Amino acid sequence: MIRNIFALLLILVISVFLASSIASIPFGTEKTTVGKYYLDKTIEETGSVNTVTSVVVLYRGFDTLGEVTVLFLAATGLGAILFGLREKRKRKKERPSLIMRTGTRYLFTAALLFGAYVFVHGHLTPGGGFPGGVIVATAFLMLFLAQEGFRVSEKGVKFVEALAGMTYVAIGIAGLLLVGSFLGNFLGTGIPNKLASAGIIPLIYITIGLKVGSEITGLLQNMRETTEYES
Amino acid sequence: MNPEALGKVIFYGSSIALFLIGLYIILVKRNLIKLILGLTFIESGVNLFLVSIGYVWGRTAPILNKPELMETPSKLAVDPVPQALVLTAIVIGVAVTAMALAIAMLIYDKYGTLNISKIKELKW
Amino acid sequence: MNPYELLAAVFGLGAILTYLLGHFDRHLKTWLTLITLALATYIFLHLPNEYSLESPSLLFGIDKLSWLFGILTLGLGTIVAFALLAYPELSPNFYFMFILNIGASIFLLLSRDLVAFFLMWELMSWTIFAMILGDGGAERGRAATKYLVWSAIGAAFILFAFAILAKSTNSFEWSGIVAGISQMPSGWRVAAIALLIAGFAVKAAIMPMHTWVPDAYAESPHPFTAFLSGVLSKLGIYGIFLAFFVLSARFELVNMPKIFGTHIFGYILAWIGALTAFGASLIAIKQEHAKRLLAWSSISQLGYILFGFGIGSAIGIAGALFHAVSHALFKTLLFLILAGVIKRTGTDRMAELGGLIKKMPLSFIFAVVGGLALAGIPMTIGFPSKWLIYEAAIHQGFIFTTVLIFAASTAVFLYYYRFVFSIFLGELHANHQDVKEVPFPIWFSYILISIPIFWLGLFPGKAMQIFAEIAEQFDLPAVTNFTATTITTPLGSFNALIVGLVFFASFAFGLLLYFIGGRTRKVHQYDTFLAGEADEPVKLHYGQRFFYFLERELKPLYRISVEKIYQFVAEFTRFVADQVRKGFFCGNAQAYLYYMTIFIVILVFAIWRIKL
Amino acid sequence: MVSPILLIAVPLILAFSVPLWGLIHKKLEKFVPLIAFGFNTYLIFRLLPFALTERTISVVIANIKPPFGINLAVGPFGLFFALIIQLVALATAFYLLSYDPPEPSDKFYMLFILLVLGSTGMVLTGDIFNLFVFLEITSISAYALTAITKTGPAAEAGFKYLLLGSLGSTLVLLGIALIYGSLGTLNMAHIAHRISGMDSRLVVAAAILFIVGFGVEAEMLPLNGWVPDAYQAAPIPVVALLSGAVAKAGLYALARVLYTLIGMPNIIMLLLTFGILTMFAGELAALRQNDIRRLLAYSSIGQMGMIMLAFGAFGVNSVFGGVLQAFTHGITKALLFLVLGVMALHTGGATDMESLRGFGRKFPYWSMLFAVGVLSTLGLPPFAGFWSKLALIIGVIIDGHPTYAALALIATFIEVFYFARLLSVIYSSKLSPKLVERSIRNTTIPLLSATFLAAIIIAVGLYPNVFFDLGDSASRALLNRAHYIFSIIGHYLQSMGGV
Amino acid sequence: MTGQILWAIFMPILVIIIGLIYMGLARKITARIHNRYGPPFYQNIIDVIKLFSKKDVANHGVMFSLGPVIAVAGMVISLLFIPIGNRPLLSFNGDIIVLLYLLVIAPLGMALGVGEGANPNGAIGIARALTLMLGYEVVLVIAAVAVMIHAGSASFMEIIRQQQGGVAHWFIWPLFLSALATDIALQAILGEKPFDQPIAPHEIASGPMVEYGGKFLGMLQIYHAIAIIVETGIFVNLFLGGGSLVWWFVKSFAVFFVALLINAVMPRFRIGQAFKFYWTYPAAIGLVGLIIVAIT
Repeated sequence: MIRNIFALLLILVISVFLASSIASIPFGTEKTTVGKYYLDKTIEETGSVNTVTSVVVLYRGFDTLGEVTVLFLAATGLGAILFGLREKRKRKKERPSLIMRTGTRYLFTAALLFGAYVFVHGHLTPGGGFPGGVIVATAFLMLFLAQEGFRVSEKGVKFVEALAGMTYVAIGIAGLLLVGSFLGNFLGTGIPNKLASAGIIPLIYITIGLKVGSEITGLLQNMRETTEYES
Repeated sequence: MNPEALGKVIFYGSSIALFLIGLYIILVKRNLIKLILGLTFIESGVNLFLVSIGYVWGRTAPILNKPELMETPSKLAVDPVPQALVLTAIVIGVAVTAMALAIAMLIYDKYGTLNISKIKELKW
Repeated sequence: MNPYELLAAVFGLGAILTYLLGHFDRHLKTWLTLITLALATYIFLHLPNEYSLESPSLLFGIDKLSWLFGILTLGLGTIVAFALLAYPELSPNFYFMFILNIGASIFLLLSRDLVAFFLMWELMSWTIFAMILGDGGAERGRAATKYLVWSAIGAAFILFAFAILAKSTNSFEWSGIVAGISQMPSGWRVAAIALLIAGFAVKAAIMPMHTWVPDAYAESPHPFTAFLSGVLSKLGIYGIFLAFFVLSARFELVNMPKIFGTHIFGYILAWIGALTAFGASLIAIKQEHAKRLLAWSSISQLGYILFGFGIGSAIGIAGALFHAVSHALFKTLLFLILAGVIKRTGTDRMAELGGLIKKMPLSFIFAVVGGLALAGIPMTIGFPSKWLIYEAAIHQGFIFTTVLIFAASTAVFLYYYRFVFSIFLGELHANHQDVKEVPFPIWFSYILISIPIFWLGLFPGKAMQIFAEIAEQFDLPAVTNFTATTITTPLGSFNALIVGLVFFASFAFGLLLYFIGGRTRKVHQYDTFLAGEADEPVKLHYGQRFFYFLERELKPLYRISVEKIYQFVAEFTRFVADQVRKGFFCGNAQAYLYYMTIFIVILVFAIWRIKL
Repeated sequence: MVSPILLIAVPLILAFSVPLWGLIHKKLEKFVPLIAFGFNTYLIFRLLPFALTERTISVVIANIKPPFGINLAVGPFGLFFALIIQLVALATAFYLLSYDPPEPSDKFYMLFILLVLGSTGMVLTGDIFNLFVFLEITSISAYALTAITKTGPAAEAGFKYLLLGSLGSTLVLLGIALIYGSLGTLNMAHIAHRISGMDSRLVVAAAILFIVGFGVEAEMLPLNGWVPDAYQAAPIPVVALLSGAVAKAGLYALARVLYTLIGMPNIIMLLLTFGILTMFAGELAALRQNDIRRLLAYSSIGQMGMIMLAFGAFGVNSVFGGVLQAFTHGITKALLFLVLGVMALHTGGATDMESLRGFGRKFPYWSMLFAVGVLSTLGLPPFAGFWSKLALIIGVIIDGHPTYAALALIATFIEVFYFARLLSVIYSSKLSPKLVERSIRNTTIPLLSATFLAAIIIAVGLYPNVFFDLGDSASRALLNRAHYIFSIIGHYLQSMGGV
Repeated sequence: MTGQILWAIFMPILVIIIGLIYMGLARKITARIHNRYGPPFYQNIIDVIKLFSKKDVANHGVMFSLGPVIAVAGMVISLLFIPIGNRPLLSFNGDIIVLLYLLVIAPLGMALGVGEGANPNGAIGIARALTLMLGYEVVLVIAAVAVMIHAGSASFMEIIRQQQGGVAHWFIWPLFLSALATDIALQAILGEKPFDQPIAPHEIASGPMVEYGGKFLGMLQIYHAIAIIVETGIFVNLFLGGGSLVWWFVKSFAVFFVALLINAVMPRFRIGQAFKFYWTYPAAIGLVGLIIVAIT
């Protein structure tokens, strides 16, 4: 009880602190030089109409590389920590129904395709590598749920994510070699609103998509095999 | 009440609220899972704040797939940077949460409890 | 190659070689040590005046003072190393540290800027730690720890003072500091010099910085104790000399309040020195272990030296330096003798020794020699040094401190007689019926040390010459009124040689009386006081609590102890430490989250200043 | 000049590639970290001559000049810390050759590489949000590595670390949001140039958030509850990196943000107080500690406090001492922990004093290395620690904070006490029953790596010149704010007609 | 010069004889005070001759037999350093402090000899003597320092010169307290009651002398004889202004006589009490005197 009150006091102070410091930040008005520059220059510099994408992949591509690394970390760390936990306490559960099993089989390919579409069109439409990858992973999730005993091969997942990640960095280094700066755009920008445009953005998004997809799949697999039998 | 103040109250206020709720959970709850929830609350509060910074009244998403947008993008589209940042931040948050959950599972496996005040094998 | 670099190289290579080859042969390491020291001495005697190393910018040089102390260090170091020939069981690490330590001491004496000085000081300090730790018994570990903490405290004082000096004279070289010190704000200057003296006092075993000394001396390897007490404590004296005369001799020019013709600073020093000499010698009286007895005696003798510095007059300085030299000589001798005794009998508890004069006559003779010097009997080096100090004190009119000093030097007779009686005289202990005389290297080192003891005792003028040169080099007042054998002060004069000759004349007179009387017959010691009625040996050695009636009377004095204060500080620190450890790092993650939040709140209140 | 970006790119690609090596042959995995950091060290030494000049240059990424693109701000200060990290990483990676990591091994190596990579990125990047991303890379891999042994204590320590660390980095993100919200830029130089125009209370708020956020990694006083636990539970090589790389990176971030971004002397001065408090907390907690790992952890806290103190004194001399101390502390602690790891091999994993009593009698060379580390930590010649501690204390006094210097010296008395006690236990004559004659594993490789670190310590102690020059240019570069701003976004300001 | 040398050879003999006579007189006077008849005043001379003519003396070793020799030698040399009856021999080659240290040689040598005798009584006697010495040396030094400061010199000749010209110039008047303290110290220096613990016959069988017989004992007698003259002589020179030969001995006997009277009527302190006594009252008296001197 005392703790709650004490905590509330602390929080009160912090709330005052945050509120009155944030309050001095203008809302809803244009303030940024950088963002303005991006909006104006994105077409001619990157050829991608989706400014967010161009920012994510090109202007702040380095962050995205880090972001991918973080996701990779999560997957790796999870795998590392939960390793060996899965052999414990298996319990029987009843098999999923026929409808689910067949339905998921058909849906699986469609989901894969949709994911691929999303991350290939990252520079044209909302979405991009991360959502695309997650959609791909959802496809596998369906199978995990529906097909009992279904497993993706560890090696395969590893292989894909490793290769995708290396490709990403390799593209970056290629930029360093060709145009003299890491992740530099060494392809033409092309015509806006066309699929084959925006230089290396689609390539990067493809690698990201694959990587995210495989990582989250592996992650789900790790989680699944430990948690499924808890309930 | 002018729109800016209103926006501040709604967006900033709600993000601060999220932040504080998370903080309260962290400080008061004993269950690891709840603590992790508190962390995610805090993160989402910060993310909400970050994304609401970039908003500009009466502008549209920064996807320049319409000609008029192509003309003067910086007059019509909102600031894309915070969105990119939030994208990154969200992914990072997911990663942290996943990691936290994994460690929590491990702890439960070893200690058989999720009560943080009972997990004091390392001390002094 | 520059001689200085050569010297450094000799020490470094010597140490490493000794360490590496020391594993192969038991005696090789000692010989290598001796070679190293011999080479070092040769180079040391041919050093040019100045040498500067660019980066890290270190400045070295040699002058009379460093020459004097350097000769002491190298000479006694060599002699001790020679005695080490009898200790092949010591590990190569010890020899490594020993050479390193001597090298550090030499370069300490040669250093001419603060960084070099501090570098060598620290090197010298921790090598001593390593040697005390040695093969690491529990007691030795405790003593070594105590020593290292104390020397860290001393080093901290020195470092702090150096930083202050460097900051306010913005120079790291002695010359620049000496030049700039008179411009320093006087508060800072006093603080700096007081800190320096306090820091050096730790190594010089001045009360109240002395508590590490008895333990360290008792636990360090026996031959090394001689070096530790004889030479290394003198480095602290050297530092005090620099701090007090080279830096603050100009205090006379600046108007400090004066008492009895010396500025108050010196007066305080004199009091500290006198109290150290007095208290330490009273404590020495009641020791049961010979090593601790000599340790306390060292503390008291070093007190004399500080007292001489405190007087600060020409005679005082000369006397203090002289006493530094003589203490180095006779204390090394006494500790070496004790080392020999321990080597043969394996103990230094005086109650378990006794009667060794029958078995080790040589050791006894040199114990007497060392004792005469320690007690300051004329004809040995011990007298002129003490005599100068007394003359200076009386001439300056330091009445109370003089009385204390005299009392201390009377106490010397007590503990010295106790030392020599309960080790060499009295009844021979049953276990020691068949101990042998100490081996050649050890007794030969006795002889080597005794030569200067008598030489300078009969011709003190030789030493006075050097002191006069030192004094004039730092433009201090100098004693000039002396010949090779005579020293004359405003109070009186003393002719060492005549005293010596006359003593031998009257000794002849005594012998004459002896030969007038009838012949004597050697009888067993039981014949008289047991009327020859003891068939098996009975323990009648009066070696324990020799002065118990005196101890009984001095109890109130013994009750005063700084040790208690240190104990309390240590206890308190431990208490706080446990509170921090158990209270703060309590192991509860949520508590840490609380700390974090509270920290934010504190910061908010501290720098962000809430206003609504 | 070779592009410093490779310092990040090459280890990254190698980290991604670890599973592939594993697919070829299981043994190959453990060489990947060695390759990565061997290459990095080579690169760093190629860059050193540049680090000796006081220039800071911006390495643009994706061909977009700052402030619009992300860039690496490669200056002496950053390179100095990168050097520390790479050296420790190299030694540790070499140590790994004989270390069999907890399963799954490939993941362990990836996390290991990424940990170093993250801290390297932190000290090199010139973009605040990018700094945040690298902070997250570092800390997440650190969480994972702390818990990777999958024992109860490991999990507990990892969770504590994660709670504090993630909350801290979220606060950092909030601080970034505040700054972006009012300045609309993320490039550090740009922020530093503009910050004078920003509402001062907002700046202070951001400063508070940054201090708390980075303070967690920098082991600052109330935020370092995780340190002893993590150091005790994590695998030894990871511990070496925690003190050698992560703490240093956090410290760098703290210094960079406070000096370059915020640049308010009165806020920087706060570090004096935090530093001294941290120092006392660490040393006092270590005083009665019997588990050597934990003792070293506490002493690491104390040392970090000392460095913070130096950075807080806000002057060239003290910062000079601070960076030197950071170097020696990183190397020395890594050495101590590696040696301790091998010691534990001889006692069946126990690291408390009693079971290591008399270690020095049986294994003289190992304990000699350990003694080198301890003496260097105590600031004794002829080891690196002497110069750094000397420079630090004198610097703090010369920059006008004698009181704090005196307090720091008092704290070091405690340090001397427990380290002397530790040495006397290790060199004690009576042996602990737990000591075994031969270790369960061949210890030549650890021997080499520990000798490598000890050699650095002694070499720097004997020839400190290069070391001094590096530290000198590093400290000047940190304090020279205008030059940093100009050399990163000078062209942009000119194009805006600024400057 | 030759006269000096002759005097240097003759004077010790004279002093020995006179000292032995002093001892004889002491026995006589004490006896009379105790209402006994007592031995003739030349008894001690006869004793010494008898002791020296004894054959076959017990001996415990070299140091044992060197002890008495050094004792006599030490006393003789200190005798040569104090001017007797304005006849300075070596007084220019050493001052009071030198003398104070020369005075120690004799007891030290004797102590070493006794030590080799390995008789606990002897050792205890030495321990007591040293303790007593620690007691009275302080008092003596306090007084001596007062004299030196007052005279501005530490040389006997200078001090005596300043006291020339009649009783009024003796230092005993300006330095009365110091003189008093010195006299109390003298009681112990002479080994008279109540400060004769070192040679307390009934407790430790006359301590140091217990092992010595025959010529050794004779030498110790001689040593004691010289000691009496030297020790009283110091007082005479410091406070009673020296004087011509006859006067000098008269004065010294007067000093000795005072000690005798006290001795005759006093019991013996315990050694601890004696030590404590010296560090309290006489030391206090001396210090007061010293402070007075230092101030004026």
